[in-house]
Amino acid sequence: MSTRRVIYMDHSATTPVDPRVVEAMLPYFTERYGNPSSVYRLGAEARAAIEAARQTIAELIGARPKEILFTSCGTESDNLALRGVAWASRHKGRHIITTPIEHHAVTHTCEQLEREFGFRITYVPVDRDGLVDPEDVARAITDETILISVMYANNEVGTIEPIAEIGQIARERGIPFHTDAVQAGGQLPIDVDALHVDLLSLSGHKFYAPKGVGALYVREGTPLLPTQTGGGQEFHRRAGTENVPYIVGMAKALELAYASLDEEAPRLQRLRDRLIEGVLERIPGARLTGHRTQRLPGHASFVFGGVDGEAILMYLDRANVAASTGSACASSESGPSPVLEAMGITGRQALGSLRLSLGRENTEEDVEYVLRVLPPIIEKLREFSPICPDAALR
Amino acid sequence: MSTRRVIYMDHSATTPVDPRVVEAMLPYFTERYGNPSSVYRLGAEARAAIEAARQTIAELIGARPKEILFTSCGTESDNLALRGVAWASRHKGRHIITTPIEHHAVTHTCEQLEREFGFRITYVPVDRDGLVDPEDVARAITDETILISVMYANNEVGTIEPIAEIGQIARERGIPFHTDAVQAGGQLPIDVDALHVDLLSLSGHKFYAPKGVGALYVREGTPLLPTQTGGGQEFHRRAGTENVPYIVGMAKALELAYASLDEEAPRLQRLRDRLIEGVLERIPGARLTGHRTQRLPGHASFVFGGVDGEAILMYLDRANVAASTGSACASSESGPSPVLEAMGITGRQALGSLRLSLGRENTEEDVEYVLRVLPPIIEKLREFSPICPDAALR
Amino acid sequence: MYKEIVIEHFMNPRNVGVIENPDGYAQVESSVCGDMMEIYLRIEGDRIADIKFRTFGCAAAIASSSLASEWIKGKTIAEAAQITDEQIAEELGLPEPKLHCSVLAISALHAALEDYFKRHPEARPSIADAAAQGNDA
Amino acid sequence: MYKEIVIEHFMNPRNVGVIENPDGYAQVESSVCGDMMEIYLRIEGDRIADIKFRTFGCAAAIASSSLASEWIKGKTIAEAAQITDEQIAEELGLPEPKLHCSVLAISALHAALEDYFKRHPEARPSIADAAAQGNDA
Ligand SMILES: Cc1ncc(COP(=O)(O)O)c(C=O)c1O
Ligand SMILES: Cc1ncc(COP(=O)(O)O)c(C=O)c1O
Repeated sequence: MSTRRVIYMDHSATTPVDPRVVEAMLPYFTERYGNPSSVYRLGAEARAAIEAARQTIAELIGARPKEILFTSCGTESDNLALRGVAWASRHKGRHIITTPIEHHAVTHTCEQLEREFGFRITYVPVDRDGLVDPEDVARAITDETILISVMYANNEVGTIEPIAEIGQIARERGIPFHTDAVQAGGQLPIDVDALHVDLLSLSGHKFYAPKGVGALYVREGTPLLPTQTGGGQEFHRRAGTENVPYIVGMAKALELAYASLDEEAPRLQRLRDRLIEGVLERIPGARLTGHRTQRLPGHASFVFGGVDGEAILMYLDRANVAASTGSACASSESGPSPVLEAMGITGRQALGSLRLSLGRENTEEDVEYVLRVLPPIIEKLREFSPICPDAALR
Repeated sequence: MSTRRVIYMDHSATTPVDPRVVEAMLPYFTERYGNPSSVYRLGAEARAAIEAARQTIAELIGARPKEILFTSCGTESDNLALRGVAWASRHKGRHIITTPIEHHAVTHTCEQLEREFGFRITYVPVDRDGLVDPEDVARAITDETILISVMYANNEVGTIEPIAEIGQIARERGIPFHTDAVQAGGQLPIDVDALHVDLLSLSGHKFYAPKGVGALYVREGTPLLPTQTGGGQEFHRRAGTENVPYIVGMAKALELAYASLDEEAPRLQRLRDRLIEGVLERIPGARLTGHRTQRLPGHASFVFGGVDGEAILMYLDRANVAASTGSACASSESGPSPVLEAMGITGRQALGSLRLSLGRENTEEDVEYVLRVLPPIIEKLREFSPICPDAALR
Repeated sequence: MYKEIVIEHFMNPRNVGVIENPDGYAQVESSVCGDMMEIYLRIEGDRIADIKFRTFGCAAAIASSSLASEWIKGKTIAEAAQITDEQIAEELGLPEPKLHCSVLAISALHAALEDYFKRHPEARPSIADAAAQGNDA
Repeated sequence: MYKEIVIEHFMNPRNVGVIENPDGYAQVESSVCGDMMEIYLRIEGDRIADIKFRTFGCAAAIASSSLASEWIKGKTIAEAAQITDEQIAEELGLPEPKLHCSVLAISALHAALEDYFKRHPEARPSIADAAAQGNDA
């Protein structure tokens, strides 16, 4: 790789692990390596580390330790929430309400439940800004509804959903409510009671912990059939020898994230706003996707007429800027983004999307650098393009 | 903890991470932290690391890279094998054949399939040594049989099963055959073709990689419905952002294990045999569990009359020896071990089991030390016990 | 998993052994996990002059037996009968899955007292006595 | 994901642009991913004297267009018609999910030639010619 520092603006895809988190994890590889299920001291030590991590995370999101399950990623958390509740409640009903802008971990799981197991899924619409109307959720509820799942903040366009209002409606109707808070974790305050959620997914690698660890909050009394069975770990709800280092690391990372939130969120927001302004100003036909203000503090996303998103990324990469188009996890699927389509941005227009998601290491200079290199890239790509930018914009 | 070195003899429960494995993983936390799905160079670098790891593991077990799926642990590998095949084949039949001595990751998954989803499970018996008779498997097959699952080596008693013979039978009848090789991985040679297996589970933390990473070999053409859905990772068969550091670490660890197998296996075997001889000689009424020779190279397991396994462990812990009674993962369940019961060791007798599983750091001195401290512990505990050792032994 | 007090009682259990020709004796088993306990009582007047036990079980079971025996020894029958498994479990700080171990020790005591009462019906405390004791405590 | 040759063509694509009053023209779209390509041909005698293209698409699509244009320029119509998407994909080392990008470039060429043949039916190579060409290669 080039020796020039990469300007990493893809924190919604993943984050570097914080060195303090690495530090916290290291002893658990070679010294405190006991199996938490073992009765001797090496085991008890590992068990204690896990329970301390559970306590930390519970406190940070206003939950009780028994309500926190550790998983192997955000995808598993989403899968366990959906499949776990669906299976536990399938004799009560087979109707699930969600939105068309969820992460694939939710939508593809819903699709499997529909195709293979006879569930019926209602996708409530979103508006141009990607916002769900709680009233639409209320109207979609039937006697068969056993679960509502609406994400806290969207990964592609950054929009923050009215979770508390939707949660209130779910609560009144007695329907379990899941929110995918993978993008919100460490970036937005989370209080499971204030949000009225019954299940909430987190993923460590979005807040400077490693890839491969997640958590699922499950409110006491929520029906859930385990989807990974075996040993009695995680209160018999998620079998498998615990990933002690990562669990310790995730708690440490979430603690650090929330400890600095009061300074970091406004800082990112300033950078983000500068980035949004600059892009809209300097690039003709650029359009912001997602809500202008009700969005993740470090998240800026756009569509540009006449150019393809991946082509932009490759040019940015050559300029040492790491960014993304739509969801990184979706990059193995081609075609326009279903999230943008749901917001009314269709066809070729939706193919020209760019997401710049800021994080801890990013500075004002980084933003200015991107604002310098991006406009000529778009211009050059438009020269290659048979699509008149103006036409593409309408 | 005490400053005296712990003599760790619980390698079947988990192993310390090899420092060379830590070394291999470290760059992927803070430097090469890209999301493997990202198109820019940081992402491509992570992708390349995963594919190299896949190649390494595939070669070590005689598979093709496309047939290796990375998972979050041995439990997930077992669950994916069972549930994935069961769901994919449920319209063909709902009969599964397994044994009563499988790990809970297999048995509890079978139980859920039976209780919740209408599958029928046949448990073929084992003999006093814990051995499955392939003929019994052949006899249990019906037209409805969609999967056979028999472990390669048992975690509690160390017995190695005749996998190749069972695989041959499964192959002839066209039934997918899964083996849980979590205990065998890195300890016994694995060749998926010679073993005639279609699915094979591995878990990193049994061979000096971290807890929280596993692999599942799936022979091309084996029906498998994904049980974790979302992004397109792992050939659309196991969604979730990849745990790049651990995947790199697991490949490194398995490579190291097989590179040293030719010296390490006989060394462990010598230590094990000395341990077995010594225990049987010095402790009246001690009995070896599992097969005398057809067992894991570092695995020694016993039952002692009149004493409780956990009590032995606690005394050993005070003497700085870490050992286990039955499966560590089962320690949250009480009552006699179903594995020992299946081998005809029942009731209170089965409660007095001890497993000493040797590994890389263990020396002859360690073995001699254990042979010195164990007999007086058993003697002391028998003094506390209302059960006459002799009676307990019959 | 275990507090130091459990380890201490477990490593050095008090009153382990048997009493020849005991005044009260019982052997009980836990239906939960197969643990087993034997209690021997020597009773002088209304007092438990001596107690011995033997336990087959885990650290929690042995520590519960040991602590119970310590508490029981020297107490009057009426006082001893008031000791509860909750008190034992609390004193030892037993984790939830091990609560049944303290139950075992108290059941064994009750069974051994019952054995004594069978041979000495006059010693059985009346319900009124027991209630009075309860109010005293 | 991409080989250096893809990046090179993508960063510096050859023959980008338009030809006023082209002899052959086509615009084609990929049904797989929405990519779009436009080809302009200037034909002199039986030779493709000049070619220009514009592509909306990913790095693979733009690189495929560029490489194809390089290969086509100066070739006879019959020679150019022999170029296959597999050859383009192989030269660029495209990963599987990007194979359709090379198909797009070749489809666009064929469509532009078809456009030319419509106006110049005499130029259309007979099946016999094509077969002869095939045997030559
Ligand atoms: C909103 C959202 N949900 C779920 C996931 C999946 O989490 P993980 O990558 O840990 O599997 C992601 C990240 O890719 C995400 O952005
Ligand atoms: C035979 C066997 N299978 C499966 C497992 C589960 O693997 P893991 O601990 O990685 O979940 C274990 C270990 O506990 C095991 O010994």
